[in-house]
Amino acid sequence: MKFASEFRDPKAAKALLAEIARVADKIGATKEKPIHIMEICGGHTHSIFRYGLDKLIHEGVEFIHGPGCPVCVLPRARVDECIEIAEREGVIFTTFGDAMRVPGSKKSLIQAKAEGADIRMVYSPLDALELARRNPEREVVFFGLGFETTTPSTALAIQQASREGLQNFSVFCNHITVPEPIKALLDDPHMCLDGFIGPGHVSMVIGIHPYDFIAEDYHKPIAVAGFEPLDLLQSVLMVLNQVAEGRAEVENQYARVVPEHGNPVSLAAIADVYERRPSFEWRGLGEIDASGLRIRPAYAAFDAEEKFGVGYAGVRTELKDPEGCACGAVMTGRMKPVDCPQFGRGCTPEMPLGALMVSSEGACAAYWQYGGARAREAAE
Amino acid sequence: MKFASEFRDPKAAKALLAEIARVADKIGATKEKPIHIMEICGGHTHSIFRYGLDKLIHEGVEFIHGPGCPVCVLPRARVDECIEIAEREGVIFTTFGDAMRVPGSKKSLIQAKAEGADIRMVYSPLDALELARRNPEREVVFFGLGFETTTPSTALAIQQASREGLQNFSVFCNHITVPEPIKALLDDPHMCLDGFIGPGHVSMVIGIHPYDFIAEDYHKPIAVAGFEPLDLLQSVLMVLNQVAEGRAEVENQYARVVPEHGNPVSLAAIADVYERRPSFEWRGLGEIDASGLRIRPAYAAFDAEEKFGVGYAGVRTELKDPEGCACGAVMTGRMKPVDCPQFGRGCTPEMPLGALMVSSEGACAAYWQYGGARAREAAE
Amino acid sequence: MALRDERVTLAHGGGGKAMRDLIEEVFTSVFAPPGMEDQARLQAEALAEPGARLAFTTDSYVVTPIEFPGGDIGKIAVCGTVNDLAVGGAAPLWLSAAFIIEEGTEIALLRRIVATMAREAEAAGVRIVTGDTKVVGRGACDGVFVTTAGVGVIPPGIEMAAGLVAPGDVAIVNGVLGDHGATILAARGDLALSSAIESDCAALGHLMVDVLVAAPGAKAARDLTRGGLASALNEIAEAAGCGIEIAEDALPLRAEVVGMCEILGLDPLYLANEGRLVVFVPEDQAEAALSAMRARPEGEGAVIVGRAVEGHKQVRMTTAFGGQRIVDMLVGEQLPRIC
Amino acid sequence: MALRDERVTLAHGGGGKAMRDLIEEVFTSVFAPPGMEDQARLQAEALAEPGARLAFTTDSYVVTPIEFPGGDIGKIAVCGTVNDLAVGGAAPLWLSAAFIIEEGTEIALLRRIVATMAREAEAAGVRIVTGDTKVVGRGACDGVFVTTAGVGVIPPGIEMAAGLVAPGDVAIVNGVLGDHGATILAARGDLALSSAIESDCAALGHLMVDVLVAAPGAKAARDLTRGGLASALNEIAEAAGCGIEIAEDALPLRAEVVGMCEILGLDPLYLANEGRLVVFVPEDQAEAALSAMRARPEGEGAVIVGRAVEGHKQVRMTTAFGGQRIVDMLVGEQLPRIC
Amino acid sequence: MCLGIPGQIVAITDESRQMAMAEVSGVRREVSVACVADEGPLSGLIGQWALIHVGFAMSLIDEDEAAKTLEALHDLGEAQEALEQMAAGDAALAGE
Amino acid sequence: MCLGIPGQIVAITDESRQMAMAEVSGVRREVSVACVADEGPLSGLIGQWALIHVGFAMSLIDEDEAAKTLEALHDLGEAQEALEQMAAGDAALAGE
Ligand code: SF4
Ligand code: SF4
Ligand SMILES: [Mg+2]
Ligand SMILES: [Mg+2]
Ligand SMILES: [Mg+2]
Ligand SMILES: [Mg+2]
Ligand SMILES: [Mg+2]
Ligand SMILES: [Mg+2]
Ligand SMILES: [Mg+2]
Ligand SMILES: [Mg+2]
Ligand SMILES: [Mg+2]
Ligand SMILES: [Mg+2]
Repeated sequence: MKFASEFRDPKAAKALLAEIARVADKIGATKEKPIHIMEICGGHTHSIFRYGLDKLIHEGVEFIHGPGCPVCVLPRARVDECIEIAEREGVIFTTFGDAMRVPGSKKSLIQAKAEGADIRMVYSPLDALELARRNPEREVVFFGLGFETTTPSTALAIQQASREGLQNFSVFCNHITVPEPIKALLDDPHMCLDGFIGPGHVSMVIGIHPYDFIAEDYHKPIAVAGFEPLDLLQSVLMVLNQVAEGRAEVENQYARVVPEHGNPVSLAAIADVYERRPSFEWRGLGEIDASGLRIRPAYAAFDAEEKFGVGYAGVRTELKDPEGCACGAVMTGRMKPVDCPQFGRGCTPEMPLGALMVSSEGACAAYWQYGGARAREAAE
Repeated sequence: MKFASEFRDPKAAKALLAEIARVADKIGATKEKPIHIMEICGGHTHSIFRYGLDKLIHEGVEFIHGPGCPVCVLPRARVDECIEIAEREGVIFTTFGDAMRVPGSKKSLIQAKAEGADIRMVYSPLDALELARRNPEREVVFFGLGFETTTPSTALAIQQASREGLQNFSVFCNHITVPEPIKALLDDPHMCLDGFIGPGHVSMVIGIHPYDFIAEDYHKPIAVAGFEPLDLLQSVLMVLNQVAEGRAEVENQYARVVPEHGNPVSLAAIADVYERRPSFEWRGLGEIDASGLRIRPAYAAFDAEEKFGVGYAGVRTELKDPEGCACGAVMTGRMKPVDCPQFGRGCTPEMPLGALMVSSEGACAAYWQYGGARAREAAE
Repeated sequence: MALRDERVTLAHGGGGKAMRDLIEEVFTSVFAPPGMEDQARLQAEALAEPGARLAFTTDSYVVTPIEFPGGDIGKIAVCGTVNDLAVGGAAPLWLSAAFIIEEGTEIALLRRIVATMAREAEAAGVRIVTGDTKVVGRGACDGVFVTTAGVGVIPPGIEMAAGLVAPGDVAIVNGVLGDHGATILAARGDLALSSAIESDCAALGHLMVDVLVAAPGAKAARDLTRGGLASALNEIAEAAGCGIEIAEDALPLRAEVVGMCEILGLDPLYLANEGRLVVFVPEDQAEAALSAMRARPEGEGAVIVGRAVEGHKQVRMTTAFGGQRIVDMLVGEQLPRIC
Repeated sequence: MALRDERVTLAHGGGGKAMRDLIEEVFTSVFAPPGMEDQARLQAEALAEPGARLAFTTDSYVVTPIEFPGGDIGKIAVCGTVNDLAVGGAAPLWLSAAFIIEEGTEIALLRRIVATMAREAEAAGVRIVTGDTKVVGRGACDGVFVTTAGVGVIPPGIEMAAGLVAPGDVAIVNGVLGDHGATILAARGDLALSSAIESDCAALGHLMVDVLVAAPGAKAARDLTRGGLASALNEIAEAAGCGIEIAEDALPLRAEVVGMCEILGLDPLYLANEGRLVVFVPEDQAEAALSAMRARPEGEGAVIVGRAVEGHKQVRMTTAFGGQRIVDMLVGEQLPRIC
Repeated sequence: MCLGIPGQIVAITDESRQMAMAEVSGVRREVSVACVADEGPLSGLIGQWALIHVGFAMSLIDEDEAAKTLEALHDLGEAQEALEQMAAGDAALAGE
Repeated sequence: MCLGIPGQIVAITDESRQMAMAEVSGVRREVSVACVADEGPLSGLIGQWALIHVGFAMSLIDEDEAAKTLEALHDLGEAQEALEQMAAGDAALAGE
């Protein structure tokens, strides 16, 4: 695969790993006192495990898995609201596969589907739009979920629906943004991060300047990275070099895809369709100011919150995170999944307690799938 | 079964058969020159074969199977219209099982169902009404089919729907009447009938006087009969006795069920809901004046012809009876099923050409099912 | 991992842990001896006997409703296939059971079905040795379909075939006819009929063994499933090339079944049974066969209904009334009629 | 009576003449030798051999779409069950085939499915000896479901079991992985993906015979259906109580399959196959097994993918990149994901 | 045509809609009694037999008329039997 | 998060809706090119590589930047290899 396999070359990896080791040693990072680098994006978490980078890398470098999985940070109340909409008479509820198994307070979408709700997985909001065209007598709701990478696609779908005058298409908007939770993390007094791997695909939309505050205000290095293993290793090296050299900058490892100022069409579509909510609730992190988007009144006809009177447009019920769930601590890097008291006991992929165990992007699921679970079993 | 099994007593049958033989001999009926008695009603045809009465009875008595099967006399065009309605978006088409296999010009209802039309068999128009109540978003059409016995039930269903203000219930009315085709038969110059067995269940609704013209104008005897074998044999005896005594009267063998003047509630419901069509087409018999009913304008909201613009309310296509089909001749008693050139060749119950082969009431189907087919094979 | 879901979801069909849990907890652990394997490896002495033949049969079961008075789909899935083996003269040994399950099906329902199957298999002396589960999306099947296949052994010397029936042979059925068909008609609910009739569903393997001991000259047997007695007799008459005459008087029919048939315009001769068979035996073994049947609960109501005859090749019935009519094969299913 | 209907109606399931015509014309007359009977009576010398065991297995096939590039439901219904027998070391002999058919199904489609089955059975050297058809109402099933059961014979001395796999044994697969799963994903249409991938569906009975001749010490084999290679290896590791290590480099994967997985966020290790198996053989017989496989078209792409190891009890994969990861069982089906 | 069957009214199920439960040989079905309802309360129908057609009680069965018909048939049967016995006696006497 | 994959635009399928066919390793899917469309006709996109996410081409891939990154990685690899060879040589010389 062009622009992918080239970035998996083991020879270059060896060199990168050696160089990382050299710099890590230089800055005195050890297993006992590692340097903590947070990969913000769940896709990076996935790549790290998929290629075994955590095992290959110098033991003084520790990856902290950030909150960058939109499914993992989805509060149970929002899943309940999805199900409430999906179970309405006449609704076809469409969603990316990722959200299917996330537990709400009573059931997941896959269980609601089994009980009779018409819930369909789609690959693209465009497919939901097409379903709406083909089923004029049904209301097709798309579950808009994701960070800035995905936000333009639902915005464009809404614009298209508006142009076509579709009456039966709406989006249940749960889009969220990356910079705000990072800021929240950095403001956390328990924070122990030394640098960041920046989310490559979010950045191709928003560019690299939204991270300036990380370097400027918090003096932490960040490298925006691609998703192939060499991309990740190179970014780690960039961060380490910044640390070694006492710099704190926003660097762009992924320049082949990420333009400095992002994608203007996408940004315009987002600005046209969405506005910021005053605050938005994140699972494990609580309410974060200005971290969520809602559909502007001009597009209210396509806003499922308005159409169905649910979500922030409806009566919101407070739902505590489940007892004993350490998702918040894991997501903020204060705890490793295997150290959660529920990991592998009350919380497994078959019966996830927290969201991090559900999505394959979730740090706990990744630990489990890639062996953390058995490591724990073996240890006991 | 009370009021049924008592009328199947073989001992009494023996006596009746002996008496019939005595009277038949007296009036000189022989195998070569039999006396022709038409049982008007398909239900009687069914009983005759079910109990083997045609084999048991004196060979000078020949049963002629009349046009009293509403399915058999249904023109192909009407089946096509049923299918046209049934295939409309949103329609639930309900029918008695009898009509399912009757061939239209292209397909039958059972085939239309296989192709996707929502066609359901019901036992009663009340069940169709209940379906309409339970499926307010669908249009439930009931195929109103049958003679005077069945007509009151659809009339009462329409009155009930009207009382309830149901918006999604309508009847595709194909109700027909018994006296008019009898008159048509009697007017046929080829007619060779010596007497009639009158339809017992039609008569419980209309009483026995509508047959007065048979006796008074055409001087033919008639006995209104029940459906048990003793009922039939007794009626034959009554007809033979009339012949022997030179009488032509309307007698009532089935007095336990048939009131002289019929059922007033039923008659009132019919009069309220229906009016006579100027004429109606019968398969094999052509158009017969005043032989069909339509829904009165006052109940137009429940008239599927009006709602869908089909049938006599729409563009009617002329459809000839299929080539080589002798249904008309069989139904008027001019031909025996086995003498139809198509019987068992182009026309079998698997692939019926004519309607008489479809319904188990149909004379040809009855001949086939009760052995006529094999008799023919054996003969060849 | 205990199954905590109340309903089957698509995850239970995905080939992963959810599926394994479902299969182990709901299916294999219940069938005794445990271990419905993906592939069973089996040995039976009877099969190794010279001249013994293996009998192999299958049926899919799609009954609606899945549970009905007197049984459920699991019961007919075991009994039906056992009976297909038994009427061929085979001793039933092993069954396979493949389940197609609609998303959303209650797991408690599956447990009940499996419990029935385990119980019926044990009673019938067969083992359910291999199986499969598939989960399909909502609307892609009607609750649960079960397909069983059966393997049995036909001992040397046993030869049952419709073609062997000859004039003079006596036709015996093991009990009242049409109870299953009438039960299902009522249980579906769309005709809004109710009655106390229960399905006749029963495994007839032991009964057939007893019949073959009592009447070693038995020619052929047929279970009276779809199409009922009328269809089975027509098949036999055709294969045997002779006529069959039955007497309406002799037909064992429950009053309720007759009543339901009268209401709907159906003929009980064509109603389906799931625990009834007809067996043709030489006249001089008829009494022995009858006694053997009547000695078992599933043959309590056994009676002679007719015999094979010369002179024609039809199935004919002498009516209670003294007339005679031909009992032909139907084209399709009997439909309720009003006229 | 020639079948004139273009589509299956409920009459074809009613137990009467319409059903008989459908069965005779569309099914039994096509399976060679003709005569798919309600109950088959069979004899095989191999079964009578002392020490021989009978193998018995079943699967229901519910694939959507019913016809797809490289095959149809009939092909996988024959191949899948043949393969389940073959991987147990059995020589497949006989199949049963039970069809659940939705009202409205085109009869031409049934004919094509049956033709495929007859062809595949002949090629695989098995006979379809018994069968069943059921017709269900529109919406009560999804077109056509086929359930096959298979009977085979395990010759004396052959013992294949996952529990026998021991450290040092080599794992061989017979060709590229995931083609079937990727084909079905694309063929369903709802993801709007297109590619030239075709299902790998193939019967592997002959191949297994050759492997067992070339590598008589073969320990265990598994066909790689639902859950793919990853699930099969996990099952084997669990049964064997040892670890399995595979190399990502060694995995035979078509570029298109990798591409589709990248688009949808899937792992090809979990994709279903219908003509692929993994066999574990002692190291010194690995080359012989490989050559035997490669000599057959369905084993052309055979390669060693890994081996059983001591020291852990997991399935681990050395990534092309030099790292290592654990390949666990999934919970349910893999779902396409965007993040 | 017009399959009809005698059933007994065993209960009133919905007075306002004139619905009742009819029983035929132990099989029950709800039917309309609109056509056979008199002025009085519907409960007067309980125990009566009616001819049932497509879910409607169409006509109450006149038990006297039924008895009359049966009696006539019975008499005919007896007469016939006597006749036959006489014929048989004659034949026996005649040594046939 | 945000699974994205490089695909090549191989055809324009709907100019007005800005839809094109993208290909990833022989697998095709229709995608929106709204985000990567310039002023000119869409046909200018044919042959170009883009990052595909949920059915949208989100960003054109800058082939020069890709080459630059690869070159740097390659150089690092070469250097490392040279280093290792030297180390191996040293070790051999040292008789380890
Ligand atoms: S193991 Fe479960 S509860 Fe604990 S942090 Fe992970 S997802 Fe949350
Ligand atoms: S055999 Fe067929 S064509 Fe001839 S009269 Fe009868 S129904 Fe009509
Ligand atoms: Mg069978
Ligand atoms: Mg069977
Ligand atoms: Mg059978
Ligand atoms: Mg299986
Ligand atoms: Mg259903
Ligand atoms: Mg299997
Ligand atoms: Mg298998
Ligand atoms: Mg299998
Ligand atoms: Mg069968
Ligand atoms: Mg369907």
